[in-house]
Amino acid sequence: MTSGSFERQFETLRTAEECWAVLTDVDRMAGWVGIVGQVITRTPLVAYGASLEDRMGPFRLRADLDIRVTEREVPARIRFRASGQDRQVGSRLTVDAGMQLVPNAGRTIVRFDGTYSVEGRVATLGGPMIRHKADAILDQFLSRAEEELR
Amino acid sequence: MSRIVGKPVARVDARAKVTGAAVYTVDVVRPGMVHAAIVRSERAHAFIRSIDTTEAAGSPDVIGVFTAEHLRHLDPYYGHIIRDHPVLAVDKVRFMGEPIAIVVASTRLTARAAAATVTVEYEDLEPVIGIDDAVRDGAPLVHESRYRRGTGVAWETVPDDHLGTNVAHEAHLEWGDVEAALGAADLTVRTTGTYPMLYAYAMEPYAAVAEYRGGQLHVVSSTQHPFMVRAELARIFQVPHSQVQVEAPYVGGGYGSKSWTKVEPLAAVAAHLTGRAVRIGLTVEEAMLTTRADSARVIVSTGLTSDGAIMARDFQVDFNTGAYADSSPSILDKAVHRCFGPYRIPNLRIHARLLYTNTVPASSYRGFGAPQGNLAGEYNLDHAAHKLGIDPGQLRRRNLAAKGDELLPKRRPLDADVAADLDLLLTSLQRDPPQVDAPYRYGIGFGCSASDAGAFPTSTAMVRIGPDGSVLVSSGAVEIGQGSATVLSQIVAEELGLPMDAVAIAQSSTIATPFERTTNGSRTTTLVGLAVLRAAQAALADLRRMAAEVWSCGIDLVVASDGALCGPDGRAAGYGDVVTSWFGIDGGEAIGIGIVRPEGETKAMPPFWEIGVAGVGLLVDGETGQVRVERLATVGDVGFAINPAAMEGQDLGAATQGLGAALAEQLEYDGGQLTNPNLVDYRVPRSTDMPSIIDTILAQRQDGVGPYGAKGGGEGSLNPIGGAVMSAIARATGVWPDDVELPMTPERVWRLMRGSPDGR
Amino acid sequence: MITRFEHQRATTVEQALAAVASGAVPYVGGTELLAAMKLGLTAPERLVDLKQVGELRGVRSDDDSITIGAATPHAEVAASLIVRERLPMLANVTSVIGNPRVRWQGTVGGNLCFAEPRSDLIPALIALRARLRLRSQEGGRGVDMESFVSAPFTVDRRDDELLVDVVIPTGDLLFQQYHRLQIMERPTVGVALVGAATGWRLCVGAAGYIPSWHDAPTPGGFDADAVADAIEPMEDAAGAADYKRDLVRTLVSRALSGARKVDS
Amino acid sequence: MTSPYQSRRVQFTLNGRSVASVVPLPTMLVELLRDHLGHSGTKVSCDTQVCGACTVLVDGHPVSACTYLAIDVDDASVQSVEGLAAPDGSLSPLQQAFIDEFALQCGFCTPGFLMMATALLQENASPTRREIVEYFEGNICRCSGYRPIVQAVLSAAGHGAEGGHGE
Repeated sequence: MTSGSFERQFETLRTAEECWAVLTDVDRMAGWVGIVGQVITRTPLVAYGASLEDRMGPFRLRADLDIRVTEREVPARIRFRASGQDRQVGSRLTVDAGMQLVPNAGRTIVRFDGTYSVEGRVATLGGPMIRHKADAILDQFLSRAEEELR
Repeated sequence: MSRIVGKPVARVDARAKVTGAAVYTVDVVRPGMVHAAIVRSERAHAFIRSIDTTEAAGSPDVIGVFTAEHLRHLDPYYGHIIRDHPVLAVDKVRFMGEPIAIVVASTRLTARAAAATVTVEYEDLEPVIGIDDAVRDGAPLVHESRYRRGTGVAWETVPDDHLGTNVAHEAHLEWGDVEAALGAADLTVRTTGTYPMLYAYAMEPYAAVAEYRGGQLHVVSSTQHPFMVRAELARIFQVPHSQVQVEAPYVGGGYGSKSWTKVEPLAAVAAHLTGRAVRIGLTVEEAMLTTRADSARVIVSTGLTSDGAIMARDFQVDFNTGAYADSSPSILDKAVHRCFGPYRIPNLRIHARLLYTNTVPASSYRGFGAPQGNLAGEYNLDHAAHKLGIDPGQLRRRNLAAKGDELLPKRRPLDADVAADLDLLLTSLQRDPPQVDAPYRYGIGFGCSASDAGAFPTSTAMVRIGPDGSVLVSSGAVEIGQGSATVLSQIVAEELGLPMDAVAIAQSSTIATPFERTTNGSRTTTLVGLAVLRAAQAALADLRRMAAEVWSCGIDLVVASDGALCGPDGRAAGYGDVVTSWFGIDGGEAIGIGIVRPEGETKAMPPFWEIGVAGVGLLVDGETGQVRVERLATVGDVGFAINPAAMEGQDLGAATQGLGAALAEQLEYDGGQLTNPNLVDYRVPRSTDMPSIIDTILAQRQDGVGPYGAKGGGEGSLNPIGGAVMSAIARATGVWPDDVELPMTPERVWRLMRGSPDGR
Repeated sequence: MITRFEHQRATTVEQALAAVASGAVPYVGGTELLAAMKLGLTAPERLVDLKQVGELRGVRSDDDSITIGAATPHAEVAASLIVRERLPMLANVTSVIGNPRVRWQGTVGGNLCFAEPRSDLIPALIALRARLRLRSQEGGRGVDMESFVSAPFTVDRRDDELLVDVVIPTGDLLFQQYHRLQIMERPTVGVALVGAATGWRLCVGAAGYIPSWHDAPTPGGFDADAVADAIEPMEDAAGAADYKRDLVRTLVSRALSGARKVDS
Repeated sequence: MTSPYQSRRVQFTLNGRSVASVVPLPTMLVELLRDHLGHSGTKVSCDTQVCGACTVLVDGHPVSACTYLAIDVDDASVQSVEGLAAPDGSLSPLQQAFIDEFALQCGFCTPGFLMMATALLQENASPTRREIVEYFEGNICRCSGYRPIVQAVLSAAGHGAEGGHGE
């Protein structure tokens, strides 16, 4: 198993409501991260499905993610758990993550935190590579989020 | 004057092994044989909610898919000490990699493809991975229920009942007043030694072929213990031993890791449920998920006088034994006996715990509990010598037990001269020290160990002299590479006055050879050797009786000489002629049985003390932390080397495995997953890692109970290597840590030199 | 688990180009590709075997350069007299890759295109300022070695392209040395230092996610601390980031002191 | 039901004799030898090209038969441990040296070492001890500590007990 945790935040001039609208628009967010394909909304703010595909040279990981919202408080915070597996590669991915919107003197602090773990074959071959990749994906996501909420 | 023993006679299995003709279990093909693949747990600790085998069952070539549900009519558990190990996981998985289902198909390729389609739903439980996880308050339980005793409870190991904890077994040994002695000591040195999780890496991965022949279960397996496996299979299927046959052809490495039962039940139930001959051949990755050696944390405090006399030693031993007990309760007991070394210790206290965790189950590995404790125990003495400013050889000599001293109460007194062994070692190790320039630094390290070895003295053997005078030896002992086929044949050839090529040996088949309890504990040469020696003598006595009848003379007048019998009046006949004359036709044989049991010279336990005296000289790169072992010396205190070349090969092999553990080998867990289940990331010693100066010394004082004064060897030279390497690194770098942990990878050496904690 | 695949064998570059144009994945020895397929990490639907494409194999030279066909096994490079004479560093590097079997099965092109970050060959060829020639059915192009690898296992080669050969300029070489340290199966740190009349180049491989290289007019222009600080160390079984960074510092210092000895 | 894999015929020379077999495409060379052609002398251990137990020679060069497609030996010449002894059963000098030097214990690695050593002596008839040690970097023996194996190669190469010239 390779696991990691993250905690990032940025500040925006937008209100918490505006941030909430953007950061729960799953179709929009899906475009921010290269590895996420189509997102299906099963029940808004409750359950989603998403396809994930990542490639590193000849290596490919494909998984259908099942995403369940575990906590939410409009427009202040939301937590979810996403999990899925790639049977071909024999690996399983789990992400527990949350977002918090904290109003701060007319601005909003957007906070993300969470943990991820990759188990199975992939984890026996490249723990550091996975962490490296996860960091890059998070950077990509956050910079897009910050950009969109500027 | 011996003719054949004591000489480097060529191995009897060598020709088969250099031509590719030698048959191992992985080479066995049976008519109509099909292949099994195993579905393994993807979770470390979880309840099994459901298993969906539909797709697998409908896959091409698939004959059957089986889970624990299909084994309900059996008693599908094994474990020779604690019967805690289900053949296939029942309701719960306890480590990632645990077998959950078997898929049987006509080819291995299609069996594996179908196995990959089986889906299991789990309900995750918190996993217990390390020693501290297992013993903390409120730790999740790896096992919730009480288990029965196994079929092969070791003579001194009785499983405890630790319901409600993760402690599988505890052991305690104490004499004197340790607290008072430590309080009175001039110096007390405390060491925490962490010994890594190791994989024995026998190059032939576990394999078994099972089938029913005329209603009888027949299993061919890469096992060291065919008779013990038979007992466990008989219990699973609830049939008499006579209805189960187990045979071991050539075994591609064992080192203890093929002791007791491993994959045989999986093959056997597959054969039972399909009615076919079924082969299971694991990959190395799967073998690494089958068993490993116990990892350990050993804390030792030694109190000494200012001139280096040991006053007291206090050990706390914790073993991480993984998900199932296997032989580890017995290993723990031995670790208690073996951790404190061959020293006179007036006050001693040892407490040891065996802990279940959600990791690959641990079991026997060369040294059997000795290397784990020896690291802390011997490094601790070097550290004490350093603090006292005493030469480490001198400190040991001052405390070493003498031949005849009692190391353990009411056990066989020490049957070796360890001080003399140490002198031999140090003379070799200190010869011509190299001149080194920066950034390199040189240091030597060495250590001693004494193991109550030999396992249990239960051995039977048969020697048959045929109508042409040639001889067949039958022994249940397994040829695992240690050279048993050669050594046992040498003994018989010697006793019968025959050349080696007149003697053939049949081994390790419950149907073809007499009972042998185990092939472990360095016991084969000594105990099986004694059994075949007695069998040869009995066969010869039988032959003399025949000759006396043929020649109508008293048996006392018939003597054996140079492979023939001589009688009164110049009568002489070859062995074959005696047999055919007595039977009156061109047929028949003289038969001798040899038995060893706890009686006479093998009554006192242990049957012998296996001594380990070994050391290294190594270079440390002061900038990169890389270690290059420049020289290695071992002393094989074996009483008498029946085949010196084979014996030296055993010592060097054992020491080499010790170097692997000391410098590179380590199974690594990240959460519940073993992250390096392959030989790319689990690095064992290579040719390029070997020292350029190797001295395998044999000390032959004929002080053992075995044939011609032989004692067992082959494990001892591994035991001191870890501590020796650690002390050599400390001497080279000048840094003497209180906490030591193997393997000393370059990164660890680098951190040691810089006082830099792990940056991860 | 290897899944279904189709397989063809090419004997000419044209056949090979047609095969890759139609989606086949090229291989020669398969030391990396087949290993990854066995583990299920990659599952190409079509393979094309280039072992019999003679045009892709062999070492050629002229006054100013040595050209190595992409399908040339490492062992053949290591044994080449011309390489041993003019590119002793490359002969050395190709004689330590993997083990003798890997060196007979594995090829220069395979190693470069697979772009395992822990490679000896890639930093050596960057330091040697090698240039790669690729071809597709559309035509050919050249890529400088240092811009070929963009990320672990990721190179500047389209799926319809073949790496044809590697051209190494040898006209003005003054100095070439490779210092390596290996702890596990693959190199932990490799430092290649090459001096030419036009300038010096130092490349650090294996320690980071991608090789890092530096140019200077003389070896005195490199600073071991700066080189070590510039890499992003890849943590793996051989060590954590701080250790690897320090190894880089040590090996770069050793390489530079080797160059100073030669210089003085 | 039939196998889901495509099969192909492969024809090649094995130890000097022409052989043919039809194998599913994913079949590795070692499976072709062991399972299809009954040549079980070649072993599989690590299955990742590091241990050398599966070493055979293809067109004279050593390869890891565990990671070499069977179909890729079509038209090639393959030599395995079964081909080392002469047809009359007399052993090659290397085989004899392995016996004389006790260069084997369990024997599982032995075929791979013999094939590697055969390749080495073809490349370099008179290797030094150091060259032998380095050539065996990719062959694991877990029993012996390598010393007798290296000695056997030296001895087969004609250096005898002197240990070759130079380090």
